[in-house]
Amino acid sequence: MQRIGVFVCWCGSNIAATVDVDAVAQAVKTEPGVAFSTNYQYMCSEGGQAIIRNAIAEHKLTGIVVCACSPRMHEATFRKTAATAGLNPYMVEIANIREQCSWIHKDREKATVKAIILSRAAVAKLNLDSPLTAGETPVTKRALVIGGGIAGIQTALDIADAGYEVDIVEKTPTIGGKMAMLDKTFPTLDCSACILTPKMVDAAAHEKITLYTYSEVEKVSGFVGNFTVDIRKRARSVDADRCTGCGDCMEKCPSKKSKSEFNQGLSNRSAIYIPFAQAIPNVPVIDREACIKFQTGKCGVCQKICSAKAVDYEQQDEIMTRRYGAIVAATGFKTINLGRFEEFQYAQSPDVITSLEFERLCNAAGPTKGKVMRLSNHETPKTVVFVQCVGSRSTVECGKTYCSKICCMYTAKHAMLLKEKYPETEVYVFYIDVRTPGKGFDEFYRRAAEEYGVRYVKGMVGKVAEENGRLRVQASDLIADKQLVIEADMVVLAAAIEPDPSARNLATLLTASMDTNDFFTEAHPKLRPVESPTAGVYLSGVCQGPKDIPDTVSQAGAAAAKVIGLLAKDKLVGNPCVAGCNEPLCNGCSACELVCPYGAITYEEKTVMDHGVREQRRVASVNEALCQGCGACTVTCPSGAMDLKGFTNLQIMAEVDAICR
Amino acid sequence: MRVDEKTLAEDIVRMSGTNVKKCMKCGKCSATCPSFEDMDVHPHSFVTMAEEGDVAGLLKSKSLWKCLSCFACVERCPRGVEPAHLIEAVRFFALSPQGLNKMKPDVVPIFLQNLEEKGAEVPQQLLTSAFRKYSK
Amino acid sequence: MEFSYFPGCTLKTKARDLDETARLAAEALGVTLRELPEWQCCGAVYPMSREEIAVRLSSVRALMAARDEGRPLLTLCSACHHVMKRVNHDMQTDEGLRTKANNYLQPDKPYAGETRVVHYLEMLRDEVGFGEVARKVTSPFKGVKIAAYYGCMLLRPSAVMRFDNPENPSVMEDFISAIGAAPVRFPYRNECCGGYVALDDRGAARKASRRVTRAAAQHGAEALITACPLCLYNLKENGGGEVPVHYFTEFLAAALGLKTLEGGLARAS
Amino acid sequence: MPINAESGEFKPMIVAFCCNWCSYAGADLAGSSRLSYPADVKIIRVPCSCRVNPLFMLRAFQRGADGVIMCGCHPGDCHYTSGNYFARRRMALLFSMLEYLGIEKGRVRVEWVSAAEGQKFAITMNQFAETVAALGECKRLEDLRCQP
Repeated sequence: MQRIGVFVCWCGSNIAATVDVDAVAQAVKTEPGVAFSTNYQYMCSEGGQAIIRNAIAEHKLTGIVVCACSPRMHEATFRKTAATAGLNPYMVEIANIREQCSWIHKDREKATVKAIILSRAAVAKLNLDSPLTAGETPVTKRALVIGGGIAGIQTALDIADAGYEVDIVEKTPTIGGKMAMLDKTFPTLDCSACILTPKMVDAAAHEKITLYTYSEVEKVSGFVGNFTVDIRKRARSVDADRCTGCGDCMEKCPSKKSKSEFNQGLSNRSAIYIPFAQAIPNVPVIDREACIKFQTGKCGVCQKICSAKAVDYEQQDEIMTRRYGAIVAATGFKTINLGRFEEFQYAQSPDVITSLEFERLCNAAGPTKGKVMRLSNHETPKTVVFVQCVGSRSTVECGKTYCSKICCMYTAKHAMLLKEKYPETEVYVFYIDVRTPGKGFDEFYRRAAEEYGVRYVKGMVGKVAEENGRLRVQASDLIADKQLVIEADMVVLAAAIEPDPSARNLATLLTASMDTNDFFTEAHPKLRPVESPTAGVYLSGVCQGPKDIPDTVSQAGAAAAKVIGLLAKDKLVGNPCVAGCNEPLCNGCSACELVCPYGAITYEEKTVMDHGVREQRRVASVNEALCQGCGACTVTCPSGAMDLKGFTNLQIMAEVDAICR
Repeated sequence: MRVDEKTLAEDIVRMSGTNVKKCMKCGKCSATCPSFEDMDVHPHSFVTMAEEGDVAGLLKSKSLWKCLSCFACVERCPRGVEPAHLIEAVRFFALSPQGLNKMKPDVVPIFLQNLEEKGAEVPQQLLTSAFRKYSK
Repeated sequence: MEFSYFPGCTLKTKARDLDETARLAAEALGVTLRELPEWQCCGAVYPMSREEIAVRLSSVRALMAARDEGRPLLTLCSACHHVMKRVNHDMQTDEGLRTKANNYLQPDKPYAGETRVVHYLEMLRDEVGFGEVARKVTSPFKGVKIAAYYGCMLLRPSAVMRFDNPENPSVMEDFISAIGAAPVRFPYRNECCGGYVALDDRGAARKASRRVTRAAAQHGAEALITACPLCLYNLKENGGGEVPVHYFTEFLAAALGLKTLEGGLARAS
Repeated sequence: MPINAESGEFKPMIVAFCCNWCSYAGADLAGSSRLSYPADVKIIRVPCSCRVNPLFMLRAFQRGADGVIMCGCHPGDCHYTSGNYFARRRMALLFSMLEYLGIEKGRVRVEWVSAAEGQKFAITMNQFAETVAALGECKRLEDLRCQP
């Protein structure tokens, strides 16, 4: 039997003016378990807390009910008070007689009756309370960042600068991601490589950062603070320690017909290759699909000419197991497949290109050395049409319902760069809406229209047709209510962006949730935007939703701050109000495992005593470090084995009973 | 013409099975329409007018008879609005009252005569579709 | 391989070539076409407004007859194919229409879109296979540049027709390759020829069809093939004679050595 | 349930389950904004609407409640991402069963109230109390096992 103390607060006149506090204190005296009750002007004040502490000692109380303001206000205060008096802090219940009683009622009699009922419910609940202790788990002080684009690099640098070890796992042979492919960046038009490559070098040189390129995450187990991850380091076929990066092998490689991924397929590369000159690490990799040695067994030129003896055809994939305290997903994006948007003739005409391809054409280090040319005849285009929203904001099967966010701005940039290089070019931009919410963004777009003479037309392009070697672009001008026909030399499509396909598998490995578009979901869309609902998993960059570079870098830093906050702790103190399984009742059905949004429930084979019989059974087990205490499992459980500490079935029923008495 | 334009507009939209509210005014329907130049009311305006209940404007528009039912607007609309279906529904209402037929039965032989004098092999399909559309 | 066959009205009159060559070729390819014992015109135009029920009924009858014969329903004319596939889709998905149609027809067994509607080209691609077609070709059209004109009705709306990629189709080009010729891809192969208004608005029909024939000629086509009698009529009549127009089945029958191509090919050589 | 002896006025007994993150906070906001609603409404705090077991509602009706309402975060805003979706489905089933048992639809309700919607909370409670009052006393579900 509990010995309960009830403390009714006046809150000055806030409560006492409407509720007869003395009557409340008197009324609850007769409730089961109540050993003491009193009232006081301000329970939260030092004086009030002293009354509580003294009463706990004097009356040997096992729990306290404070009838006062909302628990959202002072529950934590009174828990501390109880703890200082030697009580378990979870042996405290609050009856909210201010916000939910005195403040909303005028009739003193009615309010007093209601306050008594609310207090009685709190007492009923407390009678079933048991001391709770929050679990503690140690933290592995090392972070894993998955994805080596600007998002991953920035997150890793920020974590490393705070003094923690970070590993970056990147699936391609180099870090740098999409930003490395860009020419200039909006709205300042500074060169992308000039601002990115120093960061890549920093990341590679940082003593706290380890890079695993050409590698993928294969298995994840554990939970916040204690993840164990298997990383597959794919065989490069080149010994990175020996390679000097001289590039002789690439030059001599006879297989030179593979499409360069880095140049969006606009140029060819050899089978042994470094994606681009500033790649990090500056170590080639052999594309075994394209390599003559691997396909036919005859060749071996690269091995013969390598003076460092670095080429190793026998190299095998390597699986490494590492432990981490936190994991950051930074898997980035790709542009959508345009196979179903052939009204723009993308697959049929070489002069119809995507914006990312245009980016490579513009880039001085690109396949045309920065010369913008028609790929059909290598001439400089005289008329260029940019089409916005290709696949974005579309509810049909092949499109994406969301706005890709970056296209309006990069198109303004492309139009300007083009006008800068070739002032005589006629440039059209067909748009549905021009969206420029960002610092200096609208000014940037207006500059394209006003100073560079880019022709912005509100309307969509309906059909592109190749005619007499040029592109006949049929489009709407909605403001003039006209159908325009433009003889263009080049059409640039702002293809929608979508999450990198590798994200789907990663989400499964991490038990992190995704939305219908395969973007990672955040723990809270407003208040916890860089955390995944899975504790210890954080989100950086476009894998969470479309973002430009400034947004990505901010979010990368925010994710790093969250990781640092976690790694700075020696121990994680959990929420003690977590689910628990009453093993003899569990029938092993897995229903709870399926509803748990945090992957906190697993099943284990255990020896269970059931009515004196010892049995081997499959029963649910809750990982208290992962459980957030929502209670979804408790209601789903058909046998009533799952219950939630602090909000048990019996406690809530007792409250119902006390209210409906 | 019916008095209650609002009800009629709703009937037209319902019959067409389209959701005009999904239109985001991108104009791709008008951009893709092969008959744009011959139309007075263009496909995107058709959608807006139906949304606003401008039935009179729809019923008397020339565009009604210029639409080739090629479904290019239906196929390419990024929002699945189906302007061609809307036009067809308006046609239905334009034809249903007696005496408003686009084409009178007695003009058809003249059309045919004109064509056949030149030795044209007019397929049945053309006649059927013409009658199906232009007379009720 | 057996199919119930719905020729449609035009194939019995003005488009006899299409019907005849298609039947000859099918037989040579081991495909049996069983013409439905009784069929009515499909209506030629799909009734887009949802409440028109009567004009859907003749199509439902044909579809139902094929179901009762236990065979897929094969069509050839683009218009028939379009109407059949869409009405069938309505019967599968629109409960209101399904109920009304069944109430009206009072069949022994209500119809709910069970029949599979197959176009002759789909049959060549999916059932016979173009590899098999190529093997059976005896007089290939070596080096002949042929452009395919798809038109509107086979492809759109793609969500219902599921015929081919609506913007970049390939079934007819694959057919052209199978008979040994060189396919010419041109951008207007899936744009409208204006056939629909050819009777009363010749100006519009001419404009639309010229755009098609001119583009085909510009891309070097020596012949244009189609599956649709209305497109054929219109492209011939209003296309300005830029390029000869044939049914694809005429080429098929000729390549299989069954019937020479009417008019032959006016080749420059 | 009790009928006021003096006025003869019927005072319904109403139990409200509120999730800690949105609706309970919304109720607090209604309080701090001094927006009144009938004292007949008594709130039970739960971590999430998905913690509300249909049995709790049945228990309330067994013990003489005249109306039971459950409030949670708006769809998509759940603190635990998906709890309110579970709750919504469960309640849909429960409510149809209650109707089957003869408990009027108006006696149960689900409402999404965010932490910012103090006003909505008050309006909802006023409306609900009015509806329940109009339906009168609820026939009591009895647990026969508890009969002597």
